[in-house]
Amino acid sequence: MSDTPLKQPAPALNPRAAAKLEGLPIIIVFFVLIGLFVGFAPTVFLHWPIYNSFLVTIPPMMILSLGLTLVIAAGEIDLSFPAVIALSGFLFAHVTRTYDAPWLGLLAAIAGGALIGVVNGFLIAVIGIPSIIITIGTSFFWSGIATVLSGGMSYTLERLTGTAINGILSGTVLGIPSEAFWALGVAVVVWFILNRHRFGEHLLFIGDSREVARVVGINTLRERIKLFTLMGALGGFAAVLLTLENLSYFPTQGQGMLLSALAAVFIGGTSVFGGTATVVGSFFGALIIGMLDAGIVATGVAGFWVEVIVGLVFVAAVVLHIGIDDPARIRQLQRRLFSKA
Amino acid sequence: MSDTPLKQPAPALNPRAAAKLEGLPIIIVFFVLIGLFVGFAPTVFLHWPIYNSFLVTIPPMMILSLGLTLVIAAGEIDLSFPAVIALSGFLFAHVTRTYDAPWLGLLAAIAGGALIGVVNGFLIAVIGIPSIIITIGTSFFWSGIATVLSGGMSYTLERLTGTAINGILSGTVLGIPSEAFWALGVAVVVWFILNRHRFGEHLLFIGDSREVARVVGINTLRERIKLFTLMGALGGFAAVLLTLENLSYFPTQGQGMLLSALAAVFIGGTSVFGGTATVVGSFFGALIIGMLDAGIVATGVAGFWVEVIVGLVFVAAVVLHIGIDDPARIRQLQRRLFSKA
Amino acid sequence: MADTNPNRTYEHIVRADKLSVAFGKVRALSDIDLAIGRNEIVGLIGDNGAGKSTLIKTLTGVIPPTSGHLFIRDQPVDWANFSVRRAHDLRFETVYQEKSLGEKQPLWRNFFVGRQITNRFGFIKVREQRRIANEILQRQLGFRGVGIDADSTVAKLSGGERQGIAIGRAMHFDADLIILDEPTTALAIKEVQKVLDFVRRIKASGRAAIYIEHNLAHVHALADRLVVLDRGRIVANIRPADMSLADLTLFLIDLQKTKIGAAA
Amino acid sequence: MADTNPNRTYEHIVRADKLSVAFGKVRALSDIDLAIGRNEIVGLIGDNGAGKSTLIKTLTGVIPPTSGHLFIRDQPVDWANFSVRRAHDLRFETVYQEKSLGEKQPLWRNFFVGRQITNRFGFIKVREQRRIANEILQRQLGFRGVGIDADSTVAKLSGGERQGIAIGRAMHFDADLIILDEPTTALAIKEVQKVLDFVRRIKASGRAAIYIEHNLAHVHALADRLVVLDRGRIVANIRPADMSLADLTLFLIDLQKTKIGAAA
Amino acid sequence: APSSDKLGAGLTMYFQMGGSPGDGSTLPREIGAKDAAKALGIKLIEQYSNWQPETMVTQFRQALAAKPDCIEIMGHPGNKPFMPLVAEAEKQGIVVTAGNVPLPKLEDLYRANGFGYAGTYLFKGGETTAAAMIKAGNLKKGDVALEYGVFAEGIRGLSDKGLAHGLKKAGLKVYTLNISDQVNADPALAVPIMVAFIERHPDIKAIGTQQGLVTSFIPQALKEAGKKPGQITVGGIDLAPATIAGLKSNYITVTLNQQLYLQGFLPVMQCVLTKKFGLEGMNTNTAAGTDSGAMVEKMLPLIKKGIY
Ligand SMILES: Nc1ncnc2c1ncn2[C@@H]1O[C@H](COP(=O)(O)OP(=O)(O)OP(=O)(O)O)[C@@H](O)[C@H]1O
Ligand SMILES: Nc1ncnc2c1ncn2[C@@H]1O[C@H](COP(=O)(O)OP(=O)(O)OP(=O)(O)O)[C@@H](O)[C@H]1O
Ligand SMILES: [Mg+2]
Ligand SMILES: [Mg+2]
Repeated sequence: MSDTPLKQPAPALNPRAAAKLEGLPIIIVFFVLIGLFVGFAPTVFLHWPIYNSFLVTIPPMMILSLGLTLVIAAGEIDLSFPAVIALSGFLFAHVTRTYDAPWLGLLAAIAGGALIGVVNGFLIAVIGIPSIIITIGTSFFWSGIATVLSGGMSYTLERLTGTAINGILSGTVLGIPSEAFWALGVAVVVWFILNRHRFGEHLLFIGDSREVARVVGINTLRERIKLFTLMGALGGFAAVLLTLENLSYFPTQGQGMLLSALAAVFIGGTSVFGGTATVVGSFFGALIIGMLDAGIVATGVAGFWVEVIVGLVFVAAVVLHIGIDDPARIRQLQRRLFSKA
Repeated sequence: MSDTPLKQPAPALNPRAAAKLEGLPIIIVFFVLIGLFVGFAPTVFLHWPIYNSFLVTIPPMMILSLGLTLVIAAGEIDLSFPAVIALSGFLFAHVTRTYDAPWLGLLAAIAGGALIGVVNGFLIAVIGIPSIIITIGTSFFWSGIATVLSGGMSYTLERLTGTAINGILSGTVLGIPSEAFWALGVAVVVWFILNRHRFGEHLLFIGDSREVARVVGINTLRERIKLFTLMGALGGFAAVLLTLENLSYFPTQGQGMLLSALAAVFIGGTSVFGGTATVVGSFFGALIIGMLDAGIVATGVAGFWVEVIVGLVFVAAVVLHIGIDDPARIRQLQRRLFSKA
Repeated sequence: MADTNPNRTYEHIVRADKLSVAFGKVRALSDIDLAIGRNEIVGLIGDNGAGKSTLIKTLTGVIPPTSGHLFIRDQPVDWANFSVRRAHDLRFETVYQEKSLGEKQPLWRNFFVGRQITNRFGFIKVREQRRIANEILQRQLGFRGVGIDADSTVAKLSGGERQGIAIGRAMHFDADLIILDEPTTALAIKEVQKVLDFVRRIKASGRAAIYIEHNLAHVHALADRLVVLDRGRIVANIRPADMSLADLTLFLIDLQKTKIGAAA
Repeated sequence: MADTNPNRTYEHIVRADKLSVAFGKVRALSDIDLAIGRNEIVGLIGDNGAGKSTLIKTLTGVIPPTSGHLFIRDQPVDWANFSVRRAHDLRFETVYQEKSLGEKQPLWRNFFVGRQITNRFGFIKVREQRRIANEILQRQLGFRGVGIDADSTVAKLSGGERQGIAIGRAMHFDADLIILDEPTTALAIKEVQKVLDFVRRIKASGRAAIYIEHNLAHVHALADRLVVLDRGRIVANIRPADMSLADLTLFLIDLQKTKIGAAA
Repeated sequence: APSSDKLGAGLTMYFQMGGSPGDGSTLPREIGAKDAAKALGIKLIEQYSNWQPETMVTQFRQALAAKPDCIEIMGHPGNKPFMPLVAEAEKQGIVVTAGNVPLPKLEDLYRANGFGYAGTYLFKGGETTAAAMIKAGNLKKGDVALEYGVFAEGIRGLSDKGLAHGLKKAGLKVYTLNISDQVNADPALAVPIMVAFIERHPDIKAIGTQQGLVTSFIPQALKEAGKKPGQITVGGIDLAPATIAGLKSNYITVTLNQQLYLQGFLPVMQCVLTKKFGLEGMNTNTAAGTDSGAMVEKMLPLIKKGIY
């Protein structure tokens, strides 16, 4: 038999997989956006302060997105994190003011978030209620509890000015807001959990197919309870950062983050269907979502048009992302449109 | 060989499937809730006005839930319907005021919603962007457009008092608000589409597995574009009902419906994963979601506790639903908890 | 658009001309030339990953090719208009190797999806579909006892039962070309016999078939011609009459050895 | 908790006592009594839907039984603590019939999931896992050419390639009982030979196996004992030495005829 | 005309509008600010926070980063979170002024640099509404009243607390209900809740709220609960179209007129006057009192243009 067929391209290792940097498409989209903003609003985007403000305001939302990335990797969803932001923020503010013990407050906030997570995890994994519906329910409950406890009052935490906790969680290091370092730290940890730890691998298999996960010996109940607990704890931590950043607790805090934190994950390229997820994508997704509004306002777009332009840029970014990620799809599309003509 | 093994229970037809009324569990949950409300607030729930007000306010949200049921059956999601409510509501109000042609306005509203749907469908099916992310983007865009067009102004449509359109879409028939009949009509049509029409079957297969759908010869592109168009058109219709009901248009209308309409679908028992859906479930789900708040207020709960109780009842309803739907799960749970002890 | 009227006379039911398919950098098929006669049973054999399934998916409109031409009933096919639906209309019937059943759907839907029995408004005649599905289940497939009927969902079926459903579907829709991708996979002996009988009936009724199978005894006994695929190319065309089963087996094992030698 | 230390001596590696499993009203298994010796190869045969897969899923902790007892290495098993994980610890290795691979995951994860090579904090030694996976792929499974390596995801593999991966995984983790549920399904001849060789090696190395297979020639040649399941019950225990392949085939076909007669 | 001959030519101002574009209690402010910007030739950049205090702070940071000439902030987050940020702005010579909710401490500190205030005094505004209700509806000791407000929203809830306080002080029995997020976003959902409450408390004499759009839905709730105009004394806020209709039909008794247009116009003026002439901050209470149906009638043409 001739051996010509053997010469057909059959690369021993997939060279693209190796060369492919995780999240590269979204990173490109991010820099294209920055480029556009610099082009349209150089007075704002060529100076440090706007970046400084992003580095202060984006971290809490980013930490939520990172946690959500794990949740979505496992094929689940969590819509209760705004309630965690409200309740844990209150716990932090309350403990800080009542016992003058901000570190204890931090603990209380994280524990409170974790508690919400445990309850969610129990209802989802053990009782078997789909996460998308039950976390709406628990979200009502816990944000109700937060309002009852706080009486709907705002609290200021001025007393924390100059304290260690404020310096460490929300000061500056080399002129860069420390929140940014915390968010980066969480991102690195979450990346390692997802890509290098047994727990993360279990989440990926659970998200891929719960049946397969069971068959290969993964305790899908325990892992999912752990997952929601972790998500809750991260929410608690984000709540403290948010509260410290403003040195005040607002009872409505976190409400506006529901869509943005989710959008950050999905724009980053994580699939809704579970089984795959990109932490780098969520990281840059959070940056993009966090700066979109302010960037467009800075370019001088007027009032009512801001939302329209945000929508346009958002859609364009997603399409660009798809285009870079999978050029074949675009070619196929061209072919299809062309063949119709 | 002995023929005893043949005597083992092997029912020729699954008697449970036949006897099982679609959505029975959620119907039971609904009546349990009504029972509770009557028990705790007889002065309110034994009189007509509260039901009348439900029948006026629930229909728009219910129509959205019914459309979403189809979308979710196909394994997709649509988060842009609040934008449809804003834009289509504006179109209706604008055409009605400018040309004094409310029926044309109705047409414009439905066409506007359908247009949004076509754009969504194109981006999702042809470009291949996940619906959960792209409908967030288009939602920004179109609600921005609505604000720009309306200049952010609210409109009253008092002039429609006593007109035919008002009577037909939002009057009363035999003392029952006509909105209720329209919602019921949409429910029946959607039920037949999903369960009896070729289009609905295609949606179910697409939601079950897009790969399988392609292999059995379903045009997954065209069907999904049709799906989002239908969803948009239903949103346009809901917008007109809402605007007529209030006899005024305001640019933020629909924003609060995002979570409620989704919750109605999921509480009704439709799975997030696509491939199965229950229209009856969504119907009663919408009723439950629509009356929860008011029902709890009627029992005399006041102040900040309302939200807490809403959360509790919500979770309890979902757990009850699961329990009725699949008693085996509860038994299994008991066994598991018991064996641990 | 080609005149592919099923009632015309023709020489080849399907003919591929330099068909190639690539997935990214993986070339699954290279320059395939293959013609199937009106009443020919062609056995397609080859190693795992040789490209057999890809070839039939291209012939039936599931995967568009990267290049090449296709002729159905001697008429060229316009790729832009070719689809699974179109292949159905052209009376091609396929049992795919991978799952082609909607897991969560009842069997009566799975039998008719894509070709529902509807009234003129597109509403499905559920009772009729259910009746026919039950008939197929009981008569043709002989599903007894275990509690499977037209309302059962696929998710509950055992591996073999699923395979049976897919074949039953293909058997029900009368076609001129029937393609079977490893149809006996996971079937119990009696079920296997039924499939082989079915293939024989295809031949007897004057129709054509492409039959993919790793069990050489089966293909060798049934096929008029064996086409051997190896890493995306056709490497042999064998008439079973010219080569005994034992020789065929040796030939294929040799072929693989050659490859290993060449690859080293 | 039973003393199931793998190093104790024992008579039966696994023994089921009146094991029953019901799914709702479907009784998939009724009062199964089955004992597998230390170094016995048991072939499990029966019709589609007979309950073969359900039986081995119960033995390996995937499905909890409705009633009955299980003994592993002669020690009773506590159902509350029995799980796939525990079965792994007890050195049971299984190739399930249905998919047991994470479709979107790379092969190096699929090989080791559930039993990752980690440092003491639970972090996976990716390089090591990847290296071993590549070794298994190339040496044991002989995947050449087609561009499959440890980083490929399962979704891209052909049907036979997937089966190969699942078997490779079971082959790598040394076990006392190896359970194979239709392992040759969709495999090309050479691959089938490898699996059969593998089963022979199990026997030679003094371990036990349960081997489910519809191809009677294969089981008849390999098994020490054949257990026939019919609609959830064990209806025959046959030594291949006592019954020729032809007789066995006839016996099974007769069995089915009896059923049809009884059902009618 | 070239804007260069206008007083504010070349100046840029960031302006916190409060809610979302087009929300009834934001639009007049926006129109006022735009009109002033046009008249004075100043470049206006609008920010919307959906009434979320933390977003207001975030957006102030972003405004600061753009180094404009002036920034208008809203007082909802309170003095504390703004303190360091305003100090930073003042250091850079940016004129900061406040609206809608007063920030007295910052005003004290920076009045000389143009830190002014244009808006209501929330608690007092609520009390004013309560007083008008008591007068118009002859409310007496022991009468049952509902105050349906955004109590859970920190400072924004102060107006509702003021209203409740005013009614309680007069001896009424006041129930409070919190406006949930859903209702806040979609006030039509308030209707069944109010119907339920009215049915539960058939002897109810008064309903108060300080949420603009909820105000506009009270008439519908009353109709559905079978109440006649004037039977229940209703006090609300703002002048959404349906509220005006309600005032005309007498379902709504009084409404607090915050004169939102002024809350938009005045801060822009403040900016220009301070930048050009160094004038100090001015403090204006834009909500001196309530409107009734008769008063609204004559304002109608202006209201239609969003000037109220
Ligand atoms: N969608 C796809 N994306 C990437 N590669 C694919 C895809 N489908 C198939 N391949 C690759 O193309 C090659 C041919 O696959 P194909 O399924 O046609 O093999 P086959 O001959 O049917 O094998 P088997 O006998 O195992 O079913 C394989 O190497 C496979 O990995
Ligand atoms: N999860 C389940 N729910 C309901 N019924 C089930 C389930 N799993 C299996 N069954 C039923 O139990 C019976 C036995 O199934 P099983 O998979 O054990 O058969 P099998 O002998 O392995 O068949 P095959 O040879 O086709 O693989 C079948 O009738 C099947 O429909
Ligand atoms: Mg194949
Ligand atoms: Mg099986």
